Amino acid sequence: MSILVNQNTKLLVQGITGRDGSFHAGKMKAYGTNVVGGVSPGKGGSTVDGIPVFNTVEAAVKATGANTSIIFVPAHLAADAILEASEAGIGLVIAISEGVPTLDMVKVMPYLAKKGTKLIGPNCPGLISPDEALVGILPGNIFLKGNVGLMSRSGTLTYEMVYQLTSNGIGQSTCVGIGGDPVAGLYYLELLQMFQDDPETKAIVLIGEIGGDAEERAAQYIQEHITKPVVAFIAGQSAPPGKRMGHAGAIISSGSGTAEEKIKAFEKVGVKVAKIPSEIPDLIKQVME
Amino acid sequence: MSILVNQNTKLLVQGITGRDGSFHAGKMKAYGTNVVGGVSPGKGGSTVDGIPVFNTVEAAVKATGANTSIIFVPAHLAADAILEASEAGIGLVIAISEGVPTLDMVKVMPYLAKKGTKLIGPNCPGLISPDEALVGILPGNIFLKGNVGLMSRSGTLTYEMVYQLTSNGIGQSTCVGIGGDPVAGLYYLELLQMFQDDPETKAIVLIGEIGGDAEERAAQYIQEHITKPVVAFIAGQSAPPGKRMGHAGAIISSGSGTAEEKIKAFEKVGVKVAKIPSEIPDLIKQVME
Amino acid sequence: MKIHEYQAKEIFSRYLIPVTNEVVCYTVEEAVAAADKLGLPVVVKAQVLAGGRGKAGGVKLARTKQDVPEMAGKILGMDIKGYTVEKILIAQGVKFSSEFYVGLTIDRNSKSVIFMASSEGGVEIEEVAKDNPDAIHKFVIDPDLGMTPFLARKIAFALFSDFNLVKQGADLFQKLYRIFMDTDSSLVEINPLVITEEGKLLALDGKMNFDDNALFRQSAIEALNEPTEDELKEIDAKEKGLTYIRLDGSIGCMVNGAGLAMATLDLIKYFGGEPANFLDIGGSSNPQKVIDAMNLILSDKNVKVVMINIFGGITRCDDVARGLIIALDKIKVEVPIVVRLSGTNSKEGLEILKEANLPIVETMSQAAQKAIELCK
Amino acid sequence: MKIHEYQAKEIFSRYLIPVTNEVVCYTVEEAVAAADKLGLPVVVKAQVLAGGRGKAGGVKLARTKQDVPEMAGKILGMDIKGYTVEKILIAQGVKFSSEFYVGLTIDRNSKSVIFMASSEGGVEIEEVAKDNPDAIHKFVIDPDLGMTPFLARKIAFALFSDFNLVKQGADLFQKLYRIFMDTDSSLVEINPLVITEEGKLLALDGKMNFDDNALFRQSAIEALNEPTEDELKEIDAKEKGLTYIRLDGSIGCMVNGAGLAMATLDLIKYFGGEPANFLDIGGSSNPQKVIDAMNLILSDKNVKVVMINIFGGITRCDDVARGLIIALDKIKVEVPIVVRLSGTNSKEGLEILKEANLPIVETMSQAAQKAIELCK
Repeated sequence: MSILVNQNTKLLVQGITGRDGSFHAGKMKAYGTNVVGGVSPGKGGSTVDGIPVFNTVEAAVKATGANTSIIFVPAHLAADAILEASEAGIGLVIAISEGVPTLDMVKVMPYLAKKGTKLIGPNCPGLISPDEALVGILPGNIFLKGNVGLMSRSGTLTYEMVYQLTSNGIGQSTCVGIGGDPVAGLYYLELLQMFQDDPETKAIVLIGEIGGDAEERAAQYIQEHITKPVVAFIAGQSAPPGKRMGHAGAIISSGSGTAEEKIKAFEKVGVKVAKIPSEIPDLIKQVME
Repeated sequence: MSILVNQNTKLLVQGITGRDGSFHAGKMKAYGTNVVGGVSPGKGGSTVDGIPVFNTVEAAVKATGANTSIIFVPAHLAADAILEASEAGIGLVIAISEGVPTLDMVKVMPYLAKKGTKLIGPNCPGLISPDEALVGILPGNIFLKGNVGLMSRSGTLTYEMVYQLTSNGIGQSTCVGIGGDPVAGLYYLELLQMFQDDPETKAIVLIGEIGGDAEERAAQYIQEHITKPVVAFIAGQSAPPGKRMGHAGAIISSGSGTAEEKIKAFEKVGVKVAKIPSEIPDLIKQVME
Repeated sequence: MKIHEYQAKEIFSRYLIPVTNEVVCYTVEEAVAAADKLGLPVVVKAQVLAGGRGKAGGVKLARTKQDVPEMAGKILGMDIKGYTVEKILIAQGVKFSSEFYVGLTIDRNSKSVIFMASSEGGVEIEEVAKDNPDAIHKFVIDPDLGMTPFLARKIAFALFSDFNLVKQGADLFQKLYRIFMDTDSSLVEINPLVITEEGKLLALDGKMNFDDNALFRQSAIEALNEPTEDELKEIDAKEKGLTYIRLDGSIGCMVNGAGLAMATLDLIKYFGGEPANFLDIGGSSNPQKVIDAMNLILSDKNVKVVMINIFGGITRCDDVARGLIIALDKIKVEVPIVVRLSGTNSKEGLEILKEANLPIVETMSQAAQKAIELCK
Repeated sequence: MKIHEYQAKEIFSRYLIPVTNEVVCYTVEEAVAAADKLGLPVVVKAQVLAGGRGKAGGVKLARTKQDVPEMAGKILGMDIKGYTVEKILIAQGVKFSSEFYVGLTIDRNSKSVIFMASSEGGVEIEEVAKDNPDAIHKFVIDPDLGMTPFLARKIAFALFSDFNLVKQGADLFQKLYRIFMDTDSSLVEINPLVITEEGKLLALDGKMNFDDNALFRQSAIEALNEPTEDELKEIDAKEKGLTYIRLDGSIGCMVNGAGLAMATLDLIKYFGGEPANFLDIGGSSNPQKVIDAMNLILSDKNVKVVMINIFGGITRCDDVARGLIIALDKIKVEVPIVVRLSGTNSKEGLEILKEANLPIVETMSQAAQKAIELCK
């Protein structure tokens, strides 16, 4: 087992004829993900890396039975692509696109809720269940199958963490990059619950960032609902107030959403927090004993 | 028993300080309906006929525990009033207001679905469960408690039918005026099912009109889901094509939605159709034997 | 409310939907000048607020210089379904390969706006609907999302195979939806939508109907209204809170509620009579309304008897009775009147009528039969 | 993106939200003329894109004729949080009874726009939030419904007891929401919103921030942008696909990914160093980016060492290495460089770097420590 993606994942790549879409479609397929089709309006009937391309998600779903979709379309088209996937009955959408207007996402959310579509992202690196399915832009080679569930608001920092785990022989059930945008799909609470319910996952790593109060809410949720051990790391401990650090989320303003507060919130509910990334493997080993 | 309204109904009157609102609030109260409050922005704190008035539905619900609301506000404000009731957690909204723009109702519908709010109307006379609750502008004195469920797209025609039933000693469980607008709340299918599920209702009267295909769909639904006897009447048998007959619904265009087709659809599934209103009591007596 | 083809296409144009080059003309001279300007061939099209213009001979292709005045002359003044043709459209003739139908309307079942599209354009869509329903694609539009780009593309892919046309179509369909929503339409149609020789989509014809209930917020649309004399009477009635439709019979009817009014007409026909009008005095109890209603009925010289059928709900019977007394006092009513009154305050109402010595019957059926009798 | 108070109020005005009579001035002379025109008293307000102007002495009430030039002269040229005051607002003094706060922003938890309202206006809302959170009413706005009249009324009833104010407020709140949506705002605030002596609501101050990701469709808003020199550098970087923020230390950083970049800064601080910048080279693998990034880092003369920390996902390590080689070939880099490369194609990348004889370490921690060492 694992969460969200596995060997039953039938993946569609929206924007498959673009630079990133075609590159990563190939990478995902090479990893072993069941990439059943791609969508690119006007390119229907062609193939990319042997993957059939369709004009609409609806046609692609009809022909392939796809249940998951990954979105590489340009930012200003991303909301529409997400809606198209949802309308066509796709149950899980992963939006890689970066720079999606916030109000586009605000308008998308109620429709996804109505249709029961799960969304990860936008502005996220995707997710992987090692040896089962890679749905995203993560470098597959650094992951190792195992029992740690990982979720993160950052992309490359996730790789760094995974690299530390894998180097120390600690494998992962599923690693999810949830993205750093102000309005995004699945977040800590939903993923914590999924990992809690996943028999393969024995411990959870939560990688947070400054800004917002999602980590504080996660801490409270862990106290109330999660019995599996959780280890955390917060990026941005040294960030100067009022500076925007790349992710829309990573901005500190007037004393709320600081790393210090988040670390305190976790420690208060018994979640161990790594001071530097390299402490994570040791902490995980401790809690898994 | 009965459907939708009964002795547990706690009614709010939106637009209670208006001419129609205040008149019918009094009438409903006099009938015995539990009218717990009224809403009229800016008039909060006053009373109408002893009924306390609030500025917002939210405040009214909080103070009175209202579960049903009837709307008498002017047509261009009706959609907002319906949304306000729904947002405040009212489970059943009856919109009397006539002349509500169709696109206002189109925009309202998904929100009601999301909140699980039932709507009757707009442009309808409301409903009554005799001796239990009158929620509408129907003349309470013509109704008689009994076992016939009645639904109708027309107001006064309903009274006519009920008058015929009552005069013949046939009582009613609940009579619902669903209104004649193109986009309206509860319609034949939902009400047929409710009457089917209501132990008190032994037979059903369906009063239709020319225009649209709601009666044809009702006929099909009856065949598939309704075991209780149904008797029907269709108004507009003599209407000239292309003429609008007051109800937005009652328009015939190029051979679809005619009375003839509707009558045929009902007769095909074994529903007896009265040729003139005065036949209804006899037909009911026949099917109830 | 309906508007003319040329008015619909003017609205389309404002939203940058490509339409034919065309000129509205009121005289033959104007038509000739327009054809000169546009170049031959031109299509001469009657502008009336009725369907089936083509079948009635109201649409002609003028190939030669002589055709134009001849056809314009023939069509101007023509009667189409009771409408006199007062203006014609001179539209540039366009060479095209295929004809499509696209239209938006309200779908009662999904309680949403619905988009209909067919590659069998150019003919009456109702006929396509009957003969080959599968040829009409229907797309329900989620009210919260509106016409999203992906839905517009999906519709376009259903009609066109060339991606260039798909892009044009998707763009056009989004604009058409915006028009529908912005103007509180009840129907927006392009039939036919054609592909020109240059590979461009073009609206050859256009039709728009509007929601009367929303005209209060659509003053620009309301300004386009051109009611006929009968419709003016109906509008005048509406302003007085009455819904009036003139019919061909001799029994004038005054009823409260549209359903009951329809059932009253049905009943008159059922017993062998012919109603002179549909008249719903609506859901309020203002005596002035009864006066207005009586005036309206009697303005039709065919009326030989008046049947009043009131069932009191919101309308109180005593008010109706009082109004009737006042009305009869003010208007010289030379035809017999049959009255049937039930419902709210009916006792008081009947009391008032009795005093005025008016004929009263108990049921609808009796009233209808009595009226027919008095009519002979 | 932020705009000035006077620009926000100009937008408010366009939506018919009442704002103070005021004039933007760039010189003392203009300020005097403006005060003459508006009449005393006037408020002199620094227009800078930073909060806390009041505390910094950037807002003064001028009661007399002499006050105006004196205060304008004092405020013009003043430094507020690193921003030089280049323009001031001369605003008509208004007598008012109560001060309210109203604001709209994005709520991450409900994934909606949220309306905040408080009768404790006129002070920093963050302080109210801390000291008396119950004094701030919050209303989540359903994205499908928007700011409905009933919601606007509900908010207004929460603030005002006089129904005349409720009506004004409800109208104003709907307009404010329309502004938020129309302009892709991330924050719209009126603080304070006051009740004048005449019983009218008036926006005494205004604040608007915008979603940078939506500026591509908000050209009118983008045109209002007045970036500082540091911000221009950041914007220039952004156009090259880089996110750059200048800091005060001496260790230049080039990292891919915002999270990893933040963690890198944290690590440098953790080991006792001071980073010179935040620099995220983002998620693509274009060698030119590395050149641009290196130029950007070295434009800061405080930089004594450059630490490159790349973890390859979408960014391929070999591209980074190749870019680095080219960059070092083109730019004279006089400071030492520490490189750490992992992930996609890291082997190939390391191979390339080895050939170029660049110092390579294995882990982030090593890289940070090495950089700090080289800095001394």
